[in-house]
Amino acid sequence: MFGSAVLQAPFMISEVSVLYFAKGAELTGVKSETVKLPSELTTIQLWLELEKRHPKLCVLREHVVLAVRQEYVDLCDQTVSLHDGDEVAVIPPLSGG
Amino acid sequence: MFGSAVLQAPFMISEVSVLYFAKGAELTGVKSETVKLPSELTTIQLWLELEKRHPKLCVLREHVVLAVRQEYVDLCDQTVSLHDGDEVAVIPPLSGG
Amino acid sequence: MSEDVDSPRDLIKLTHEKLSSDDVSTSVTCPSCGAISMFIGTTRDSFEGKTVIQLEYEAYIPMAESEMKKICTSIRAKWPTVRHICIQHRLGVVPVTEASVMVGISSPHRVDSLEAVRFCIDTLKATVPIWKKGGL
Amino acid sequence: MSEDVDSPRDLIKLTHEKLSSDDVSTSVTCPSCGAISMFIGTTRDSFEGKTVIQLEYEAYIPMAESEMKKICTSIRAKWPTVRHICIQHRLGVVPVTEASVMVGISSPHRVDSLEAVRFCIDTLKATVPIWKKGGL
Repeated sequence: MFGSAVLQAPFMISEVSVLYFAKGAELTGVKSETVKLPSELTTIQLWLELEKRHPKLCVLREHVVLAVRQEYVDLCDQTVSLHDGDEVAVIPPLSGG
Repeated sequence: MFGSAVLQAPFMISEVSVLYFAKGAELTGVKSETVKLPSELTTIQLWLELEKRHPKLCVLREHVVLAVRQEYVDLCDQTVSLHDGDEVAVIPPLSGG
Repeated sequence: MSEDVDSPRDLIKLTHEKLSSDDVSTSVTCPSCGAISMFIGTTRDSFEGKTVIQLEYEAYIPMAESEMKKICTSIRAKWPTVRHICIQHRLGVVPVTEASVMVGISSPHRVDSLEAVRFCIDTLKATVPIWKKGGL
Repeated sequence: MSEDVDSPRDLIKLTHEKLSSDDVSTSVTCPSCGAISMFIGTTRDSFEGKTVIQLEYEAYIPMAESEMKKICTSIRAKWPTVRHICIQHRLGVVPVTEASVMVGISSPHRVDSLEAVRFCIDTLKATVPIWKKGGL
């Protein structure tokens, strides 16, 4: 059995689903895609990885939050662990209601 | 032509409709009646005239307001003028809604 | 839509018929409003520890209507953006779970109609001559 | 009425169908409640000076549902007497005057449901991942 410290080692890669909505989908041209990402990274690093794939996303940088496994995370130094099959979503400013 | 001072002289009498609702109607046994009253009197005097006709109304004394020509008047020293055909209503505590 | 249809409406109704929330919301809907707030008062199955099967309401009808109109006037003074106001009160027997009163108010933005509905039902209970049978 | 039928309900719906205020008010009606407060958000004919014919909504559906459930949990912590909560949001095209969102909340007394509805719609707009098409 591997302990969780091993699973979250810095160089592990996870394959996650990234979902785009509203302006995010407009800018990337896709609603979802499968992306290989480091298994452990800060939320701002996670965002920069997505910007690297879709440079047009940069216009959202000041306005966006992410959701990891359907929970909000702000763009900051907070570390998140990603596992294969996890859902990451780019959440532009909400306008429901 | 008589001036209004003459019409409101202390000994003039007006014939008004008095309406009773809810607990007021229960206590008096009537929903409405025609009553001769002084044409000018305070609202507390007006109430006491009605209590004289229907002594059981006294249980409402601390809780009641009156309406004269469909406008509320508190029981107090305020003078009201009554004209023939005016509508006076006994308003027990409201419980609509 | 013609000017008449969309000008502010004060819709007041005292009725022995069952009330309908669809009727109320439809009556205050308008194209320039993004918000409709509503309050529905229903007969509860208990009051001060006693079981209730139904309530019976009576009103001093013409004065109740004029007091409801005064509430509309106050609402328009306090929340000038309010568009349509509908106040309905049922009279006679109202069984448990059925509505005795409905208020619906529309406004361009939600804060105004939300605040106005609360003011409306609070004021209605304090000023409109309507009674439950069997009270003081 | 059986215990199940009358135990507190959190009714959450995302749908492409037209919303109905009768459905919402009926779904939160209960014998022990004297108050139902509702909010209906409708498509307005203008936004920031521009004419609007219709709006189109999309949602991150599973997360929207879980955020709506969190709102229900918060409401029950803040207003423990609240009985039933119904939150519905329409998706896809919503023409002018039609409802994009409906909230209905019942409580024994009116203050709780009035306050809870306001909290509910404010929080929904701030936390539930739903978007109007064409926005930022």
